[in-house]
Amino acid sequence: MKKLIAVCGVVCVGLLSATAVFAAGTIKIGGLFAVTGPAAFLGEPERNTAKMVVEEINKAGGVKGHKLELVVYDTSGDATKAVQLATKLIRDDHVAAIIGPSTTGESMAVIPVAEREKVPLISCSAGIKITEPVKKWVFKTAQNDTLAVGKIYEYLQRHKQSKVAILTVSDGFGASGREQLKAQARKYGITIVSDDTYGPKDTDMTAQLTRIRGSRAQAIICWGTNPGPAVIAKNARQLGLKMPLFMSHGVSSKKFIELAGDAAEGIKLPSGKVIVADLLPASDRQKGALTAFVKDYQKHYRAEGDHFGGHAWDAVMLLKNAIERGGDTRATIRDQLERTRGFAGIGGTFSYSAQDHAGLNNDAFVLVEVKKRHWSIVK
Amino acid sequence: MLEVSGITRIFGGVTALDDVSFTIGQGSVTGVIGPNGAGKTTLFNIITGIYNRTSGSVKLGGKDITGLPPERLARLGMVRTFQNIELFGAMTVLENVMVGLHTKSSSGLLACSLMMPWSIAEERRIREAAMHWLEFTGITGLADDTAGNLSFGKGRLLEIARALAVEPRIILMDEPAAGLNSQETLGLAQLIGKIRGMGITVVLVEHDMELVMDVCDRIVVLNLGKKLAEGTPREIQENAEVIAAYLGDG
Amino acid sequence: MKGNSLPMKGREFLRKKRTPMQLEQILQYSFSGLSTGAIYALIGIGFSIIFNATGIINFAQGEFVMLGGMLTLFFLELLQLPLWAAVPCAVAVSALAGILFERLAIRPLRQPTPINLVIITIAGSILIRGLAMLLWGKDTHAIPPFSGDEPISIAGATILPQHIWILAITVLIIAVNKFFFYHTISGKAMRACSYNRRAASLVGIDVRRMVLLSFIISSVLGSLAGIIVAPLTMTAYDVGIMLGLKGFCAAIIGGMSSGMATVVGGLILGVLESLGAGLISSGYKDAIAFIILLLILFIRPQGLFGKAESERV
Amino acid sequence: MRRELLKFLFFAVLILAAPLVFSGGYLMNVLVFVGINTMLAVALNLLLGYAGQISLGHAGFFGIGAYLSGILTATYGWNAWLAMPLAALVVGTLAGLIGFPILKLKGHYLAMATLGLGIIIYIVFNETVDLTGGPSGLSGIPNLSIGSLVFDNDFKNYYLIWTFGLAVVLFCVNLAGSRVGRALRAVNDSEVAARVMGVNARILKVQVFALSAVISSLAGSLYAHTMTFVSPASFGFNFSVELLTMVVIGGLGSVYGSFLGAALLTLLPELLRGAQDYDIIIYGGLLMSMVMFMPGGLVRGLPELFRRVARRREGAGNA
Repeated sequence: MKKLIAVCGVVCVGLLSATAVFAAGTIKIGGLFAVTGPAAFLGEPERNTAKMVVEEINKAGGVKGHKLELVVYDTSGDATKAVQLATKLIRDDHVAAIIGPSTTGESMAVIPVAEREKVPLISCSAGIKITEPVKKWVFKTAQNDTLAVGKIYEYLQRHKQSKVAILTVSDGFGASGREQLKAQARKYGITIVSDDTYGPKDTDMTAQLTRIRGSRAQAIICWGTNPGPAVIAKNARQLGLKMPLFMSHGVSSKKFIELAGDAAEGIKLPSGKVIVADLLPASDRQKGALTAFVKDYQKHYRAEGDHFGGHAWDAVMLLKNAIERGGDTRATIRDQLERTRGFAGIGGTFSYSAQDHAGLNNDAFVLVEVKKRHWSIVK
Repeated sequence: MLEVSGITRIFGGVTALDDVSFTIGQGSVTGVIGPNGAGKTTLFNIITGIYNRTSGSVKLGGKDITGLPPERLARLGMVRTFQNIELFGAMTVLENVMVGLHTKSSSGLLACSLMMPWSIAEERRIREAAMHWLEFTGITGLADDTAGNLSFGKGRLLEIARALAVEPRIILMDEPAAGLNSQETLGLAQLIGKIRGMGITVVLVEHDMELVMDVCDRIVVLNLGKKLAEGTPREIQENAEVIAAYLGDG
Repeated sequence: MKGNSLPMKGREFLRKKRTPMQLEQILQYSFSGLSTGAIYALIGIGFSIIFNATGIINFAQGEFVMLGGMLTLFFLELLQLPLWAAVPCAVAVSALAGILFERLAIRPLRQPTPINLVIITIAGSILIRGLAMLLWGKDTHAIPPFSGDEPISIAGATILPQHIWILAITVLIIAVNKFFFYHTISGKAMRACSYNRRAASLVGIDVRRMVLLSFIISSVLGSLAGIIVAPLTMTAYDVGIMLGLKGFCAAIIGGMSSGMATVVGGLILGVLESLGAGLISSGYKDAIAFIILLLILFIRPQGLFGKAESERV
Repeated sequence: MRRELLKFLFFAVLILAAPLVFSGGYLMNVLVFVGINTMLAVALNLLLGYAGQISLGHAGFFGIGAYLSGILTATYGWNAWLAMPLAALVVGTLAGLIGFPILKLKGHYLAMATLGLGIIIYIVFNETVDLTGGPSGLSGIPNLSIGSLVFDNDFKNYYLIWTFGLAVVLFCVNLAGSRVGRALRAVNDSEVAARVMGVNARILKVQVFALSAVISSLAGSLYAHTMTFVSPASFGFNFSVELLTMVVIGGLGSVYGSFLGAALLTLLPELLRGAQDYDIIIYGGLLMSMVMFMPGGLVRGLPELFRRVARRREGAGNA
């Protein structure tokens, strides 16, 4: 026991001596991403992107002459760990601001810490609760589910389809989607005739789809992240379902098409613009940022950047801009973040205000369709 | 004292015990003998509540105890030892005996955890009583040894000390001499005498005929699940059927 | 809100019960359930074989299912083997993993108490899963179906060719299994071990070899299950956990038999799950399996079809 | 008896003095969780190490405690000090009721049954969205407070949690050395012999199961009020396995061993931070090698190791 305490002591002293002060040349930014665990599909591209952007910024001379230093920790999607690590970033690493966490659950757990310690937090998760009500120190870059739901409902309204079946995954992502799908249905004159869920590890959803087939639904909206939706697409094809199938932005990556194969054909989903960057008109304000991101990601990781990585890209860039505009303490960075107007990033065009820390409007999403194993924009 | 009537036990079609009845008097030492497979251990297991019987009944001091679980029997004053010695191997010798005093103490979970004064006092009393039983069986010197490390002979003594700690009215011993050398067996015979001297009824299942003939007042002979004979050692020794069972096909 | 959505579903269900649609639906649920159940059955038999030979519940059983799928993918994509060659290779490597697991984790155990065995097999499963994650990444991967994916319609319900593969291979495996246990020396020896290990060793059966054999057989069964199901469900480094647990439920329903009882247990479980998801609540689908598990353990620990034992201690 | 008391006092002084060394830093925050995990590990050890009954569902009891406290205070505005014992009572009753059928099972069957129970509880957390907030969790749980003292930072929480933690440790140390603890160990060694000695093994096991669940529930309540947020992911099968690992690594049947295990496993991620994705393998490998090479846990294995090393050095010196 004494030995253990001694070891703790050594570790602790080591940590304390490693502290750097804000003004000492580099500016430290903390990153909390779920690089392992069930949310690794979010955390991994986010971490990669954040590292990449910081590297690019430093290569270009840093921010106002200061180099950025990114301190990243893996939360493995665990709220307890996220809280511990947020504390670590603040107390031991003395970061100027924190980017992340990746999931809504972790973000909600970390928020009290950020508020108490007065550190700006730019969450990369989508949950609407994160910035509603507005919390002084908390911002986010991931698009609200509201916007994604709105895109689908708008389309359905235009095509006079009013009865939908929803099938959502029983994790944080699906639960948040389900809530929004239900909450906004009335606004668009839509009735939910069937409300089902499936587990994140489920491998056969024919039961739910069979039930939906027996309902009067005119369209199915499925809210989940890989691999569930791919299974659903395959199951729907097996059952010969004729009604259109909508997915969420949770699967807007090549991976989904790869998994679902032919069954992906004709599926529509709201997506950040990143997957269709090359199809966007030159007039699109985001085009510049999007092509830069896609190109850099390809260069660094030989893989396709997705909009999850985009959340981290936006977060780092927003911070960079805030520091450039004069943020030199945690408090002034926060103030400058709030004054962000019309920043065209990956997730959309951000304009924060004292009443809005989510900062996006409904042009953040486009509706895309899978055609011949490629994405195309639905007009 | 102990009344066994009409005990029958069928294991999946095989009759292990068939209508066995006998009575054991207060303060006596009774031996249950019989060739291998006669059903002695099964009988013990049924009397002491470890197996269920198929039919029949057991009475202790006039009270029907048929089918009662062993923990209830302990409180009614019946305790047993095991053929292969069932000690609490990870505990010390003293602690083993202290478990024997479980029914003689009453502090509950909360009282123990909160160190209530009465539970501390009780603990001291238990410890003293346990030391007494170690002394009685002559293994005081081993008090702090781990029970699992004891030799077979010492383990047997500990098992008896632990059983005595329950302060039983009747003690059933399953082959107490098995695995003991002749000197240890002699000691065991003396110990049984001492136990009897305290007014405790003793029942043994035993193969060691010398021991049985030496210490027992009465003997019950089982063969192939049935009671073959019952009587004093002398009567049994002269019983033709018993001799046939042992020498003949047994 | 959810509170009254459930009874509403119930009412809707009752109202529609009389339409022919409902019958079709139930048929569809049953088809889905049977194919999932067949997988559970294969995994369950794997559990039972090890349990009968060694008294161990191998918590790592699910990982062999994962290995089957991931290794097939590995051979297909990275080594560019055709399917007929990739499958046996994957099975062989899984069997090797089974051997290594037995040799390196189970056999050297100094104190094989049930608790230690539970922990060591859990540790083994974590380790195998971790290695798979490092080797093949965290992504989910698709495996092409064995023969096309054009749906086949049967009485209003539809199935895929892969479903037929699953059922056919399961039947085949069960037949081979039966033959092995009743008509070969090794199989008979393993049965002897499961009745009484000490007696078996007394008549000259090498019990340790039988233990090793049981690990090989069940890793083969597990990996086969993983291979035939992967085209439908896709595969990833962490698919083994849930499948393993469900397979165990199947084995418990079947009273830890390594034969038909566990197969029936798996099928019952699969169909109940599918019906439960379709007719009651899809969210509680997984809970159904575990509630059945608890009920069986509480009420009929010998399995649905076993005979009761009357010992009290 | 006196030795146990001295040991405890030594331990308590160490714990209470630790903030003098570590105060302020992030480690303080980790030590708060070491406290919670110690309570959980000690609770599980009562069941596993003393009574010899395995449970792979303890994260469930931990979770029910956390959620009940969270829901009663955040949603219904109860006083936290009222919600905590109520949660413990509910969990204790539940464990007591389920304990009778479940503890009839032995060994692997018990492991699977408790695992199933844990998963069912986890599914209920996920599915009862109106009550628990479902998979996205429940936020807005207030910090505990006494009068105007609000436990809202790590320093205060450390002392709050370790007050409970030390109480639990003392409680279990006392129990282990008492009549009831002895009976438990007896049941673990030979259930039939314990019963013959008059120990009602069945009731005793259920009692300990319930007690263990109650302590877990208390830890859960404290966790909820410290984190001010709970979500189902913290109470899944993985956490049950982690608890089991703490107990085994620390040493079965040793209260202080459970502290060692909890401390090691809570600090381990800090030490493995550089290992990144490899931590899952290190974790599995550690668990496996502990069972293989140090089945008695750190609390017994370390002294033995030191002794062996010392002996070897002595031997080398002589040669």
